[in-house]
Amino acid sequence: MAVTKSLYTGAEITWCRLCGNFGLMSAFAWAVEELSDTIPLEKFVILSGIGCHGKIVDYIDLNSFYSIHGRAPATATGIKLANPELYPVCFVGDGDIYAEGVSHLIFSAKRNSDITVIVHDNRSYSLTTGQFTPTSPSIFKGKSTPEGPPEDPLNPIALMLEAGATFVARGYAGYTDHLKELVKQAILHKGFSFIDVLQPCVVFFNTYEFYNQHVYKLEDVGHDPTDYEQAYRRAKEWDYNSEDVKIPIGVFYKTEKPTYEERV
Amino acid sequence: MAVTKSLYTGAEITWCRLCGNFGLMSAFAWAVEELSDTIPLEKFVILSGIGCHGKIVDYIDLNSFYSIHGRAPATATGIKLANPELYPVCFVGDGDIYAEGVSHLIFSAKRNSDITVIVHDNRSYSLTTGQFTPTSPSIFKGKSTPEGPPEDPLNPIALMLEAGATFVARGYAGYTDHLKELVKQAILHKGFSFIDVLQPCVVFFNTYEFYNQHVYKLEDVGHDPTDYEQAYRRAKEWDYNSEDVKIPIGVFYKTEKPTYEERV
Amino acid sequence: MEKTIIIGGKAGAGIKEAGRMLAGVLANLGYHVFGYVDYPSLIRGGHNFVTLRFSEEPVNSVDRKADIIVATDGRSIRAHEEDAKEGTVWLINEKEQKEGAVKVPFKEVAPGFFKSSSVLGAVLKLLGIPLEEGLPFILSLPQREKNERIYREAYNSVDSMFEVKRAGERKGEIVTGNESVALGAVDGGLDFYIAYPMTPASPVLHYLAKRKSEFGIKVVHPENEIGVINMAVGVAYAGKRSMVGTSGGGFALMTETLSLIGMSETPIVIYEAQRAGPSTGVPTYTAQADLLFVTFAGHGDFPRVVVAPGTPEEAYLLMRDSLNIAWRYQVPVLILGDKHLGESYFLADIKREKVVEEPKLWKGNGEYRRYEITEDGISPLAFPGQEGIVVKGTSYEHDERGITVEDAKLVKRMQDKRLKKGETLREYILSREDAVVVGGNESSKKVIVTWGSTWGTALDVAKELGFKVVRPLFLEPFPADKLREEIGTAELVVSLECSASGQFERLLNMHGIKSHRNIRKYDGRPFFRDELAEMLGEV
Amino acid sequence: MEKTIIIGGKAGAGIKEAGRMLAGVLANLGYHVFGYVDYPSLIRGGHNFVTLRFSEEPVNSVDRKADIIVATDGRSIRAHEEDAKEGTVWLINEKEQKEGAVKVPFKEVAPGFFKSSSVLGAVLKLLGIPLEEGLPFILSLPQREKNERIYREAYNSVDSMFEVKRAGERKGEIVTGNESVALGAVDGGLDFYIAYPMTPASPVLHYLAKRKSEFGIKVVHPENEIGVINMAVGVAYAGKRSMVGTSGGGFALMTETLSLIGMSETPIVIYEAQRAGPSTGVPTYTAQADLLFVTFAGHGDFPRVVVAPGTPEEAYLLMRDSLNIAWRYQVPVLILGDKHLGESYFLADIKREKVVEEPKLWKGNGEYRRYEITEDGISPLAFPGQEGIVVKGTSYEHDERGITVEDAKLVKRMQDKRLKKGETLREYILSREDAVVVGGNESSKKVIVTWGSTWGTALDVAKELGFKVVRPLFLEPFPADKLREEIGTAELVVSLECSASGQFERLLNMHGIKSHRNIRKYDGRPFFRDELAEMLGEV
Ligand SMILES: Cc1ncc(C[n+]2csc(CCOP(=O)(O)OP(=O)(O)O)c2C)c(N)n1
Ligand SMILES: Cc1ncc(C[n+]2csc(CCOP(=O)(O)OP(=O)(O)O)c2C)c(N)n1
Ligand code: SF4
Ligand code: SF4
Ligand SMILES: [Mg+2]
Ligand SMILES: [Mg+2]
Repeated sequence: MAVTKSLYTGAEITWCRLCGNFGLMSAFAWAVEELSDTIPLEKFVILSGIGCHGKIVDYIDLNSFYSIHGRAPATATGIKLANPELYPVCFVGDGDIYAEGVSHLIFSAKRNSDITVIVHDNRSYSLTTGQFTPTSPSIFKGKSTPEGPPEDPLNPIALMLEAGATFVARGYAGYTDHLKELVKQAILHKGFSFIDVLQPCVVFFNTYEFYNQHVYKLEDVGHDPTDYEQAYRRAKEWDYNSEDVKIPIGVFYKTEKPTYEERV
Repeated sequence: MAVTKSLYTGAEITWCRLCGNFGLMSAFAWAVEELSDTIPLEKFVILSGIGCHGKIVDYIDLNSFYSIHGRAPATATGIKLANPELYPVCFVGDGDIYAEGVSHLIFSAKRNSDITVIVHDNRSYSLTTGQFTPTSPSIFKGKSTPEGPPEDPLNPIALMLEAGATFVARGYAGYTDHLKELVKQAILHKGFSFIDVLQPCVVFFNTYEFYNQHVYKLEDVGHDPTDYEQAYRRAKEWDYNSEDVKIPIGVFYKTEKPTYEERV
Repeated sequence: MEKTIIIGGKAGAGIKEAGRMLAGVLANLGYHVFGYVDYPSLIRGGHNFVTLRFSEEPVNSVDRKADIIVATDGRSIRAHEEDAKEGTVWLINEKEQKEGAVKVPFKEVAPGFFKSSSVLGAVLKLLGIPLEEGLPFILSLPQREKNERIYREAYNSVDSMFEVKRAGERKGEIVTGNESVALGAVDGGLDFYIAYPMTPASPVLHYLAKRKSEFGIKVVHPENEIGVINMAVGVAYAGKRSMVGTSGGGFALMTETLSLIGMSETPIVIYEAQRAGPSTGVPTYTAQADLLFVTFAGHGDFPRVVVAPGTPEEAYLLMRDSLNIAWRYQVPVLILGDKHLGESYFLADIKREKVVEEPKLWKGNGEYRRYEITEDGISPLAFPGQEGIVVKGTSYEHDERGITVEDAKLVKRMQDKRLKKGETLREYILSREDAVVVGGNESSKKVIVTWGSTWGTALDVAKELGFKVVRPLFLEPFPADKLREEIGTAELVVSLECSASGQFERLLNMHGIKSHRNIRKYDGRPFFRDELAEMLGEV
Repeated sequence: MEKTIIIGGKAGAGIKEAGRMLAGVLANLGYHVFGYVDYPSLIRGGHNFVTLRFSEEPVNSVDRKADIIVATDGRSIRAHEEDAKEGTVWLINEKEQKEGAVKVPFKEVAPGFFKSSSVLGAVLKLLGIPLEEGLPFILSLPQREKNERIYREAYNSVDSMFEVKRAGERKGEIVTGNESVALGAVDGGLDFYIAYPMTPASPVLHYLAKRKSEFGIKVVHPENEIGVINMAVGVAYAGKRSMVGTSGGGFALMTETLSLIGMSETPIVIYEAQRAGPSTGVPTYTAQADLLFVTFAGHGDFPRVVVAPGTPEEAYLLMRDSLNIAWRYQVPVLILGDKHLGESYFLADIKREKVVEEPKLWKGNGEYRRYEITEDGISPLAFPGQEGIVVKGTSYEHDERGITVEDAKLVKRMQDKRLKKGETLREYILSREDAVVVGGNESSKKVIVTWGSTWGTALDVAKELGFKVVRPLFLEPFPADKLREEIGTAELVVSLECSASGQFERLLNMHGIKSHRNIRKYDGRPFFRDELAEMLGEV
């Protein structure tokens, strides 16, 4: 059990042992607990796509909408429009939101809808037993592409910067405390918040070791998240394919802009 | 009639008088004629989305597939996969491909599918009588948003650079000869080619005067289209909203990469 | 006095406006009037026309053949040659030639309104209607002075050939089906209208966007139809009333989410205005060929309502009801309209009244269960944000709390709950007085069975040909017994529809109702009165 | 000898592999065998199981109650308590406790194969099957030495309790419906398989992706289902055979393009493997509740074929035919399968043969017209790239060249052409010998009418209970007359389906066929033989 008792529904957790989703869920639950002074629990609404990641809404005892594949951000936008006091947080997959639902992701960012999107980026369609996704590297030999993907990965950080997201971060499910802080900032940020979470999938793409070796924190190098140019350069340091580079985690960019809910 | 007799189907042309689509069609027909030494006419397949722009396939007497709203690039990819000798050219709308079909656009770029996408970017859903699109500026008061769009425009040039397009250009329907050259280069380019064409819509967004005043040619300022950083900076010069800046047209970026058809 | 008038001209030349103003004048004079609007898919040029029929008796359709043809350009003359009959009066542009035609200086000042002013002036004079009757319309146009001058000039350039006198009190307002849908939604408590542009549903979007402050609603235009419907789901989950509008192709994109709506029991209203398909088809023309698609769309089994208004009054009332039904039963309600209902000009007397029914709300204490199993299958609603409770909606099969289940017994249990809710819903729909409506010669043994907007023409021919007309307002749940009752011991049952494959007939068959003949039209045009009379004459 | 064996354990522990290997051994011994595969939507842990039934007589279904239950973990013991009957033999993990159970050292070396080797060893010994019979399967596993050691160890740890002797010649191979679909496609001339992953259709994607070089095809996995189907359209327009595979939710996303396929007359095959809905539902379980959706999906009227195989042989043949039919008539062909057909283990004798029929090709000179109006409604095909001609496909209503039309007469003309083509297609389908298949006691007055994979269980109970079983292979065009003929003067007609709302029954009704009773299952599981026998006993 990766959440404290009060936040746990009691549903059987069916993630694989050591799955990165545990770390991600802990970080979120921890963030919610720490935020609960400012944001009452009933103001959270968590949403999810379909995939291993999606199961998180069954486990956490908060308002939730277990959406369909790729659509959570659209639903979250509707929720926020209908009741601006709520805090919608979408838990989505890399297949889910970089492939099937990429249009909703881009437009949520473009609109600066005041929602948070947390991507369980395991770089695999895992619940469907391991096909390549838009962030799978060339070395990923999935069931639909046994010789590796015939296309290069997307860089979701850069894509979100380009689409107009006002809070753009990358986290690592292996660093729960660091991720917790990102989640808190994302939720508190007024406007569209995006976190791509590097989430090892121990069955189809076990990346713990790789990330442990390659990840570094933007805070540690004095990155200024208010500087778009810097953010963009940092975003480009890793293209989700190379293996011989350092991977920055932390907040790439943060700015203020009127939200969609204010403008509609 | 904006095409020479041999390329004209004889279908009634139902664009408004002075519509930017005439210039765009002329440029394309002209390009095809100039290319016909290298590329026999029967090797062209033109595709389109739904909108005023889409009518072009009814007018030009080449192989064509009049697709549905937003899907032309996916169909073009299928055509190129099935017969790599063909040259699919998609004529799409800004509503069509930046809204409805943005996922196919991004993935065509990501894959470097060897097709050409030409966007009739009139920054309006015109055939449906004038609603705002992803490139409409704040001053555009459309029928669905009489007070102006509640969101800022996308920058498709920057988006396509980010998505991995290997040929990225902007043209202006008012400069037919310049556009013709871009179209030729795009078609000859091996890999995914993208041209955002500034296309004035005289009914819903008449931008001739604005573009005439603001447009400048990248060639004239010594832009190096092989330099991604430069391309990116030039792409960012105009955000599709500002009115007091110069708007570069020409080839922003061009590079070589294996195509999807080679890799699948 | 009964006359059919065609007004034709270029798109962008104000033809629709001219037709609507003329309908307004006739309505003010106490006439019944119906206007058919015909336009191709282009913005300027081409050929648009409006056909108006007016009479002292109710009119719900137009004839093909016109008494008066107003051709504001040369193309209109050619286009309507075959719509003329003996004695047809032609008003043509002064620059054109046609034997016996009256020439009018239709002003060429594009776009739009000036030409509509000259049309109105000329036609009113021709009909012998005083100049003052047209003035209020002209004066509400932009650039009123210029328009007034043009109006007067055209009025004075023509001689009167008819004497259209006042025909009593004004019977209603000129409205379109789309406007009625929009007003019905507002009066049913709509909070959010969410739509992506698509003919012929877009006018609802435009109408509501323009008046959103007045109506106190939000109007949202997202990136595509999938975004639309999923946003609407979010709004409803959070407790606000949402509705979407689209046509067949856009609806198709929503069908995955329709199934989610069924599973998550989210109250959503979908307005589907049919147009001529398949695919892009003939996008500005009409059809009734999405019937089976809409009735059975979405994977898996879940209850839904499909309702098809045939008049603007029904569009208003059923739309208003739809929001209440969606929320009472937590189901998707699909309003199936079409271009003919949506964009034609009707004379209607809509009595507006806000009717917003409170749904079954959770008033309990303790643990809230979103999918509580109850006797009628309807679980009490609560919304996120309420202290102390957790609201879990889901696309997966689930237990009462909304947590995923896969166990056979639990799966069946929740399926049974939804079946039960479907039964409760069915009982309600079938018990409605208006589940089936009838008209025409009600004691006749010859019965026309039809649906949706085809009602208008059916009604108009029924009387003269001695038919009874029967029409289900609800297509799902289907009021088969009521329909059978109304058909009774008919000797001739004719089903009538705008579908090449006879979709309505097949739906009737599914419910055990057989017609002896099926009349189908599928050229994008509605049935015209004279045309249908002929077709029925042959039966 | 007839036995039912359940093998249960954690996902990732090789349960499916164990079941399949055991089925293979039994098949090699000349037995008929059928395997039901049950797994929840998770990757590791939880509880999976396979139920195998084998017999000297044909078997097409399993019983709920098993003769042997192999529980490789504690959870499996609890999960299958209620599947035991008197005399059931339990094989359990040595670390667990259960009275009277045989203990086996099921090796815990995750993931997968080692455990399947120990299961196979223990079960073979229990059944009295020689160790050598299992070896070929074990030796084809990865890490063969380790697996062989484990296999032998398990074999030796158990005592034989049955004597399963050779039952004659081997009758066929163990295959799944999905594999049969894949092979049928290849032998029908498939060039491109395009799909986005979705249970239970994904195995076709994986199977073909792995063997694409061997089969000389391309396999493409695009960004989403809308990309999938539109890419497939491009491939077919360019003259290559394409097919897509998905389940209900993915199919929903394709419905806009389905209508485009109808309008543009593009030959496309869609494999839709149903699972338990609505919405995400119970994604790894089975259902037959997309029937009406698939049959009527897409806006507007256009011809299509819906075909539902019930066995792997049919899946192979009908899939192969589907590609030829799609190309002969230039229509969408929908193969409606389900998880039960797709993922169960069947013993099948599939005789592979490539059958790729040449479609009606344009052999003319001069101007090519893509939508030429012909007597049978089928326009000759040509593809882009051919010198001197222009091939124009379109989503709009069009003239013979493929250029947009809006004129009423021209619209009707092309609609009529497609209707005509639909008639030609209908004649062909209805004339097929196999449009309706029958089984069971063919002279009985008690008839079960069913479709798709439910056939298996129906067949297995029909004989013992004296029922005839009748099943349409084609759902659209629907072979109503043939079906009626086969039902004949039955005194009892029972329709049987996995749909909560009785979709098949409603389709029967639409075609004038009434059943006296409808048996429905909708808990995600197929009908089990003992269960169905009981249900039918009550009729
Ligand atoms: C429309 C649709 N298409 C396909 C699927 C099948 N599907 C379920 S989960 C999934 C993969 C999800 O991958 P990802 O989003 O990366 O989630 P993960 O399992 O890796 O957490 C897919 C394709 C679906 N549920 N709906
Ligand atoms: C799925 C779907 N949704 C909506 C429409 C309606 N539609 C037709 S054209 C169009 C607008 C096109 O705008 P754009 O692509 O910018 O083309 P333009 O008319 O400006 O050239 C829309 C929304 C459609 N045809 N299909
Ligand atoms: S398959 Fe991968 S992502 Fe899914 S639960 Fe297991 S480890 Fe986690
Ligand atoms: S409406 Fe605009 S885009 Fe369409 S034809 Fe007219 S000018 Fe061109
Ligand atoms: Mg993933
Ligand atoms: Mg546009």
